[in-house]
Amino acid sequence: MARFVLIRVLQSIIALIGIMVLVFLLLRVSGDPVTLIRSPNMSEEQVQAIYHQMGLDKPLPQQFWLYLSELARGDLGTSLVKQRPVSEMIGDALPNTLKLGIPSFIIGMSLAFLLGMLAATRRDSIWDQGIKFLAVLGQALPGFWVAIMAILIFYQNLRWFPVGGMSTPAHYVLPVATMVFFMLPGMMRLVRSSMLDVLDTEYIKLARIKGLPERTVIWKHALRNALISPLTILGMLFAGIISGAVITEQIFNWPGMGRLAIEAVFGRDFPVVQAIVLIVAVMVMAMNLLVDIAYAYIDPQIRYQRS
Amino acid sequence: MPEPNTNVGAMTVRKAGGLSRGVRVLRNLGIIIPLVVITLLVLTAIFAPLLAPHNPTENNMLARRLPPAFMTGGSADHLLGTDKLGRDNLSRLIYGGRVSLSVSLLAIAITASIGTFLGITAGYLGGRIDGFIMRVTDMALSFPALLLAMLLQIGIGPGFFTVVVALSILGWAGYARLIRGEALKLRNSDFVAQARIIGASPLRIMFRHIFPNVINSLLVIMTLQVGMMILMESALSYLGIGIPAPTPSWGSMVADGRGDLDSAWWISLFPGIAIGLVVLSGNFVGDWLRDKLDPRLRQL
Amino acid sequence: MAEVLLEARRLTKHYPVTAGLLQRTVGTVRALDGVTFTIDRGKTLSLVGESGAGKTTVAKMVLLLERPTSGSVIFEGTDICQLSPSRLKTEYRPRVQAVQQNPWSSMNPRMRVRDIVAEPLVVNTHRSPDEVRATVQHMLTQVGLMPDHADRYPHEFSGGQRQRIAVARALALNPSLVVLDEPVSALDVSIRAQIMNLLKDLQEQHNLSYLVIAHNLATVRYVSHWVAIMHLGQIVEYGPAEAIFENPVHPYTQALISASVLSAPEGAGPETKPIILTGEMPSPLNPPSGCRFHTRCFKAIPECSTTEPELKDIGEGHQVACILAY
Amino acid sequence: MSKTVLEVKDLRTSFFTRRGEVKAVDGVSFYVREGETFGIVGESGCGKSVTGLSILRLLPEPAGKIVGGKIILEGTDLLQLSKAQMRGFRGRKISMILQDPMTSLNPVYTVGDQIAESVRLHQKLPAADMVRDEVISALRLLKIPAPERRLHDYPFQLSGGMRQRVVGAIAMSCHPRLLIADEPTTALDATIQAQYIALFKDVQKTTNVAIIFITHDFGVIAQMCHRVGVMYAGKFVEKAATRELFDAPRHPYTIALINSVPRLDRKDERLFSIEGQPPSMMDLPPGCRFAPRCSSAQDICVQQEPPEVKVGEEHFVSCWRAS
Repeated sequence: MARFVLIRVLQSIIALIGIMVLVFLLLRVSGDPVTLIRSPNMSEEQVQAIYHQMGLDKPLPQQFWLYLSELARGDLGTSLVKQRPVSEMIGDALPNTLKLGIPSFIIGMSLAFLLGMLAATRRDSIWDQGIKFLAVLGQALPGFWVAIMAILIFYQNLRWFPVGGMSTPAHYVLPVATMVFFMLPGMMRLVRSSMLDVLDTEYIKLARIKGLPERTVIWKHALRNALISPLTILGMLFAGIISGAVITEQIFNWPGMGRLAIEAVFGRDFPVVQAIVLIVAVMVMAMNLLVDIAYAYIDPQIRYQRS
Repeated sequence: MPEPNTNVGAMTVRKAGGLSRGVRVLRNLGIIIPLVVITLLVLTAIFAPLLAPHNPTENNMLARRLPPAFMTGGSADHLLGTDKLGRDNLSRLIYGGRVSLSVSLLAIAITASIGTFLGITAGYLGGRIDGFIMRVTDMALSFPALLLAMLLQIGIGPGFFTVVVALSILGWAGYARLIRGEALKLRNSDFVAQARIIGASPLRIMFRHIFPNVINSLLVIMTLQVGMMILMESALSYLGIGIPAPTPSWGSMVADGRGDLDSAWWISLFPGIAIGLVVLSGNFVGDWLRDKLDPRLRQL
Repeated sequence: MAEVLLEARRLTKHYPVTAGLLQRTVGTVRALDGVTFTIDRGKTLSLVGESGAGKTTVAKMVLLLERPTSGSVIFEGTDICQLSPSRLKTEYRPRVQAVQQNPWSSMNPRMRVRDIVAEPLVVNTHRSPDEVRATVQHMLTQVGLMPDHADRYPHEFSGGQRQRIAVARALALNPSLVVLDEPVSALDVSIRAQIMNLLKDLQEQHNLSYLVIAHNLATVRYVSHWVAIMHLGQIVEYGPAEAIFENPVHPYTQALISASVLSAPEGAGPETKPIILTGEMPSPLNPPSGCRFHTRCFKAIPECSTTEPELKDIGEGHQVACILAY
Repeated sequence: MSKTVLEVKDLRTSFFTRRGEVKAVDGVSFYVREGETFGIVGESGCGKSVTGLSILRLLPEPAGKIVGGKIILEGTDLLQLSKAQMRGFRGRKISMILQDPMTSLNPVYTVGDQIAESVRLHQKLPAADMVRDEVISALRLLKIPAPERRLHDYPFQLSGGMRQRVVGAIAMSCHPRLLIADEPTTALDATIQAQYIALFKDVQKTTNVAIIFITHDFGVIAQMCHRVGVMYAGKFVEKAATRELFDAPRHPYTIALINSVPRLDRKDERLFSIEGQPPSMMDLPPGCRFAPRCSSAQDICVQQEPPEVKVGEEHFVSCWRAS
């Protein structure tokens, strides 16, 4: 099993380098990047200074080597707009994103599983129809609009929850709700259909033949098998969550990585965007690795094949 | 071993879904409404210039933030009121629909063709090619498209084309993964083996046997993708990295209204409803198509 | 001696087993090891054995869906493995057709019966559409279906009717050899008899040779002239059907017959004590040493686990691969 | 004469689908005695498996319903029991073996867990190692080699034949009075099938359990069953002791079925084949259901359903020509 993890880590690193090259080229493909960075009120010297600071006057391969060696030293470059080391800015923003992301992920996943299983076990009941409608609606309405409407209703009219920043726990309610809204419909629908497939199998019929109470049939026998196919989508869902985080942080003015990225894009702060994309890529790799390991934990046949 | 047909009743039951008569009527109704909405969208997109009462980008400082006609202070000239620059909301909504639809359809065309081509090659040829394509597909599937859109925004600057590229650069992966699964199953199926036995060429097999049996899944995914792409485009436009101003897009309209939530909340309200309605209809048509053509695709 | 249509000489097929993410080969599945047999014109040879015996692999070799690791398949004197793809397509493929086991998956669900039966003609001959339509009509009536069935889709037919369509497709090019992979095992008892009778009638009318793959011995006895009993990739007993069933020599054949005599009602058969094998079926990944049956054989002696038995003739073409039989 | 364990009287089970009522089982009656195997034979779709599921009241919700008849197990009518009471019977008094060993066991739990689960549920044993002994004795009953090691194996590590034995061990682990086996040997190879049948005859001798054996294979019936019922389109057309059924079948369908099975002990010139298709269970023909395919059908056969007539010691036939 350890050997398998090692190979997967190696592969992730290769993929990471691939992404680095992609990002590196993407930002330089449009001819002279400085023209992008130049905001109107910049003097010629400032532009030259940035040009030099970015090392853009050197040939491409050398630039890439420079970029790689900096990365190796953990130096993510300095922000053009704020003249602060990028790693420092990310150091402030990342914890805030996690403070929003982790609770949302936990609430979202458990809710998705509970509702998905509820819908599957009470097929065609009002519960099932209701949950299906919620899922269909959820996958149709744009997340940012729902968040704005939530602000309109709960903040401006009802004054239940504050908006903007993350000072008090109450500030967490609407942003977390928005994040949960992003992940709930898709996952819920998948859990329901995966559960339905498992409930049709022969070994579930055999579990009932054994005389097991329906609770045990569902929570012990069906659930563990029904976890397998949603797991495959977890990687995709994680990508959706990160996109959702960017939007949520922008709407609720949440000082996390998402808002940092948006500001960097508008401010043409090119090293910051580059660093954020890399860090997200690492998070994505880690997530895929976790999903693979979880696979082996749930399905003994995969564990057996990999050892 | 004959086909194990243990409970004949149950099998017919499951296929028919065991729905009572009432639900079946609802289901038929359920497909007429979404189809009507979609056709309406397409028509307004095509005939936008004729339908829109005003020029969507013409500022009118005198009539700023007018409420919709049916509210107090609203004017019949601007049925849905005006935004903070006095531009007519209804006209922007109509032109916004055109932009969203064209971006989505273009992106779907690109992603569907790339995805299907890679899917069939990986599924039918198998081996190392399959391994490589699937590895890249898994990577593309798990990478947040929004971030890549940001990169593109800086890399090649804002614009209609940038949004299409942003939507397509990762969008093909969904098709590739699903079509590859289908092609793999078909390659090992008896009737493809039979075609090889009678000497049919690989090309004939691809077009006469593999492709016709893949079209169903393709149609279902494409219909469901309409909604997905519109949602994605509007999100990009909302964040200001999608369709550049002043061209109207539903996403950017919601963003414009964000600031005036307390006074002119309707500016953000209507585009959101439009997006929701269209995407909901797209998904309903997709689900209906899937039930009709290929029930196995349920988990989509 | 009837004229030999097809001869397989020492057919061998090994599949590499790959594992881990780097797809390294960690073993080989020895699906076929030196299988030799002949099929006479107008006669039926049946390959019998349990799952993992390699029956279907032989069919794949004969149909050239896969190339053998070694050994040759001689069809009317020429080794088809050496033929170039174009000669293969013109000289061999139209002469050898197949009927597969599962009637629900051996037809493209999106093609009408007319196109399904006509496909071999369309691909291999340049006949005019009218000629093709006439042949299709003739084929459908030959297998007991109505001409108006031609315009329907496969899902509108029962299992038995689909198998008739598959037979019509197989005979469209008037082949000399038809490979039938478990042709009736997916059908109900009463329908099986219909299809088996159809196959026998067509064999007599068109002087067809059949290579039948089956695991049910009773079905095999009814349709076969020659029988080969296969175990774990090798032929352990080979000979005329009557000799094999009246006087089975190899212990595995005796066990198979004893197990299948269950499918003959107790009242009729002689009151022989049934042979019940012990132990589990060995895996083709690492077959037992010497005679591959010795781990389950009720007559095994120490030498069985060391010497690899060869097929030896014990009279009128009846061959056995068991050291106790010589 | 040993004690009757199960008696089924005029059982009727239907599936209510969008296209109408499917009468899968339409008035079936039979009994099974202690230590006896009653075989139900018929082609696919004749309702033999639905009969098995009805006895256990495990019909697929909400479409499958038992609409009539009685199922009496040692004096208790199972149809009167509440859901909870019925659940108490499943696994303890009645258990069942399914057809496909590849899918009958839960892939993510070990063999030991899946057997112990039944033992813990139905036998209130104080100590854990007593549960372990019960599990190992169940594995030994089914002659599974090295039971201690097998405890920790997962289903995918076992061959088809071995898995079917584990399913048998689960079924027998709580000493049920009745075992329903739904085509347990269909997915097995000939020699493994022979092993399985010999094994179950042995299990029956040691535990005296009553068995209902459902199959389409006449050979398996001949070797395994003491009495047999031939089922066609939801009803029994003939019931008799196995030897009597093979020596002197009276119903045309039984005769046709036996003759259409190729014999291993002699070379048949021409196999008897029944024309036509089994009827759709949605719109059953009036009169005898086999009439459309019966070579000796008369007018009365098409008009009226034949009553069941006793034609010998425990030999019943539902056919106008026989009475």
